[in-house]
Amino acid sequence: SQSSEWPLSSTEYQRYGRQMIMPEIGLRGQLQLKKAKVLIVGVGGLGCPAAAYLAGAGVGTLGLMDGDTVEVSNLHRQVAHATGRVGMSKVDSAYEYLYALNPEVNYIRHSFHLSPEHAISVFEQYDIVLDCTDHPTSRYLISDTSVLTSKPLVSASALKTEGQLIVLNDPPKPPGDLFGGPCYRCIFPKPPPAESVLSCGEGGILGPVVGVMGVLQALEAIKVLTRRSEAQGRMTDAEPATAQPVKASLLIFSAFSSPQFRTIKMRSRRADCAACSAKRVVTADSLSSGSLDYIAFCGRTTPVDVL
Amino acid sequence: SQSSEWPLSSTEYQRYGRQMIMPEIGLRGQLQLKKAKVLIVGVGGLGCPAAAYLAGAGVGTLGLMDGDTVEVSNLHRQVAHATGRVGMSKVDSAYEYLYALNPEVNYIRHSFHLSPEHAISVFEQYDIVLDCTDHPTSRYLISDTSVLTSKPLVSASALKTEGQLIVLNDPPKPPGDLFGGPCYRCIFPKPPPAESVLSCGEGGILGPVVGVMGVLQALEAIKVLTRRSEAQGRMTDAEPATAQPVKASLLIFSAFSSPQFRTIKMRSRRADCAACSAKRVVTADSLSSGSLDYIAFCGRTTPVDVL
Amino acid sequence: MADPIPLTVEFTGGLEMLFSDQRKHKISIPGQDEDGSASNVAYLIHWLCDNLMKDPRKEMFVLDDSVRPGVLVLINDSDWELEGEANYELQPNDNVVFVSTLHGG
Amino acid sequence: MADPIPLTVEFTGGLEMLFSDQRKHKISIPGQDEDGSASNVAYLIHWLCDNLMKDPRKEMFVLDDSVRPGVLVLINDSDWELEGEANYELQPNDNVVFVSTLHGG
Ligand SMILES: [Zn+2]
Ligand SMILES: [Zn+2]
Repeated sequence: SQSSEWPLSSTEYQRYGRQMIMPEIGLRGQLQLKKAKVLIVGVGGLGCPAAAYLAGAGVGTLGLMDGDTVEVSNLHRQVAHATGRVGMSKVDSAYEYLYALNPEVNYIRHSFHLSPEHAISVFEQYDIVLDCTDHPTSRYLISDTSVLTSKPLVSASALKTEGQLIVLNDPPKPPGDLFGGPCYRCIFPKPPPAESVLSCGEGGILGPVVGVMGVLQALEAIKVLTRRSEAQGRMTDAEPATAQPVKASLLIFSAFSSPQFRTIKMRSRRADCAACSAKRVVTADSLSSGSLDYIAFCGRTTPVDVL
Repeated sequence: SQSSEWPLSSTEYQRYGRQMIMPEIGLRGQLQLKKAKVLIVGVGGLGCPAAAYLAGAGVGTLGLMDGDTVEVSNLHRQVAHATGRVGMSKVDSAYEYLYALNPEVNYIRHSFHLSPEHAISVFEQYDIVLDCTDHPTSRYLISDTSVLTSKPLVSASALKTEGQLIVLNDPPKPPGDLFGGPCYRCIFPKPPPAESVLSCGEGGILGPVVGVMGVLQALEAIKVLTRRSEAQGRMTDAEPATAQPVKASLLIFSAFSSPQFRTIKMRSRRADCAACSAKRVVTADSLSSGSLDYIAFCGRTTPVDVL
Repeated sequence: MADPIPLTVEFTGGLEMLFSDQRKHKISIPGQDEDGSASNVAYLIHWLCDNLMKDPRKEMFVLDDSVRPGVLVLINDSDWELEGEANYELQPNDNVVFVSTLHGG
Repeated sequence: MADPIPLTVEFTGGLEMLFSDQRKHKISIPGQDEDGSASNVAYLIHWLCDNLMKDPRKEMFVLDDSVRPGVLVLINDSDWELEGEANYELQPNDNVVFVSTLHGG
């Protein structure tokens, strides 16, 4: 439906007009979004709203990865699914919703759980990754793969009445370059003891809490994809573009506290990080050969396919 | 599908289990939600996500009010609608989505714009109101009606890259009682000059920005509906229950600033408020007789049915 | 003469458009107004109009000698109505935010 | 003897369960440790275990003399790694937040 003279079709001008009239997006930003390939790992409480707003905004390609099927206990918070789709794969269920919202997007369905063996080959097809999963094992695997494939990573999590969000590996400089953004291992060099990890199934989760974090992931992804140059700051419009190592910024949310939101200044890349430093031990070979045992590393006891 | 021995059906235990295992909700809170009647005025960028998470959480009755039809330019942010429902009333379109998400909720469709003549009779059917509209005229009308019908009001707004949220008239004490929460007129006694008011159509709006505010409205509504007693604070779990006039708290969001969120301490009820003080001039009669001209008051020039 | 008072002022909700499209400004204002009184928020608003605002549409910011209806003034994250409104005497390093209320949805 | 140091400590991300289910605590700790050194964050962590933590599961909070992996320590809204980590010397009215990272989604 595109004419050769206009960079967008008239339907696209109509559909995206309300965001294109803002200087932060404009035609420039809309074309950046259209060109962008975004991978969402986990189509649950975070992935559903993140996918909805990224599809709405008109990213060109949206990859959805999840090996689970829809359960009725998901529906209080996983708002891209539906009661009539209980039992269907989450990826197919979300695709039905997303295609109805915006058929202009190219959706790619990965109806399986991420594993070290194929993580790199999947991530290579995308420009940016959203970690919408729910276990430390997958968080380390996704971060390591993002570093190895040079993709910025928007990572969020939520439990009970609280949420956390951080943009990692942004800009995605090569390992050893201290001007790249820190990775998950820079912030958390050691995994938490298995007994300290609660899932949403065990700890419970309030729907709008995880919903807010997922929507904010979509926002941060849009900001990364549409910013004018790599040197500009991520979370602020006021930071001067100096040649300082990039620090990350952690947003923490607590529904029943006041204030509800806090922004925390975090560190830059760690000079001895196992994944993103010159001294790294995580390599494409060690990762895809399975020699890094993410499960044992995180002390996990339940089966691998729960990733 | 309810047995006489259990307060919830087994489907409901399954569907809401992940939120019921949290002490903040529990069986007590779930029954409060089931009993609750929530009115959402405006099924656009704020109302869509607010409705999704309130339906997901299992409020008993969800009223949807809007007189508009779905347009393709809505779909980048109004994620309860769909491309195939362009031209349908927004209320009917959202109903299709919400019913598929959770058929256990009783949905009430008000497919018309709020007007002073019928506002009171509609609000009287509900326990709490969400202002998801997009013009100061409706914001004053909704606040006045909330005060007159003693309903807490969760009010949000968004434009371009920014959003604002405030819980008003909570607790909803009678006019003149300074221990009730402030109303919209306490915070904004005078309407803004018409030329200073931008709509989303004119100013533009980023989808996740309005999305975040809508999800947070659902959260605040759930907090109001499930709190243990009226004396407890709204936005915090740490405030002592003292006999102080209740102050409101304004959340402001700015997508490209750092920090993105700020919580602002606002005033308590205004002793000379036109709506909620002992000196009030807004009464049920003056409101429903049309003697308060909300349009002229807000200097509006476009037709009334845009409300 | 009182020392100048360093302040951070911020404009949001669209008001930044009136101030060179810049949200955050670090400024320093005189410690006293023309009458020798300690500088308060009323004086700051005048000062901003005269010194920082490049946009000619003053009526988008001020009306009848104060901020126009629909603009909130926040002093160190509190509504100025809790701090004495226009009479609040500014302290060094105060953070003053001017927010235009939004109405979109 | 140095004066006691008043502090606000907060626990979130589930850690509040270990501290009487209360997120925010106003405390006052000795100005010096047993060796006469100025009280730092390492000392605060010990002090919290001994004086504020009622839950017997110390291993949910500390491991090898520091906080366990997966707990962030935030000093006045900065990661403690920017402030000198455990060696940061506490100042009166500092805000120290202990956050357990979340993994749900
Ligand atoms: Zn690293
Ligand atoms: Zn009032």
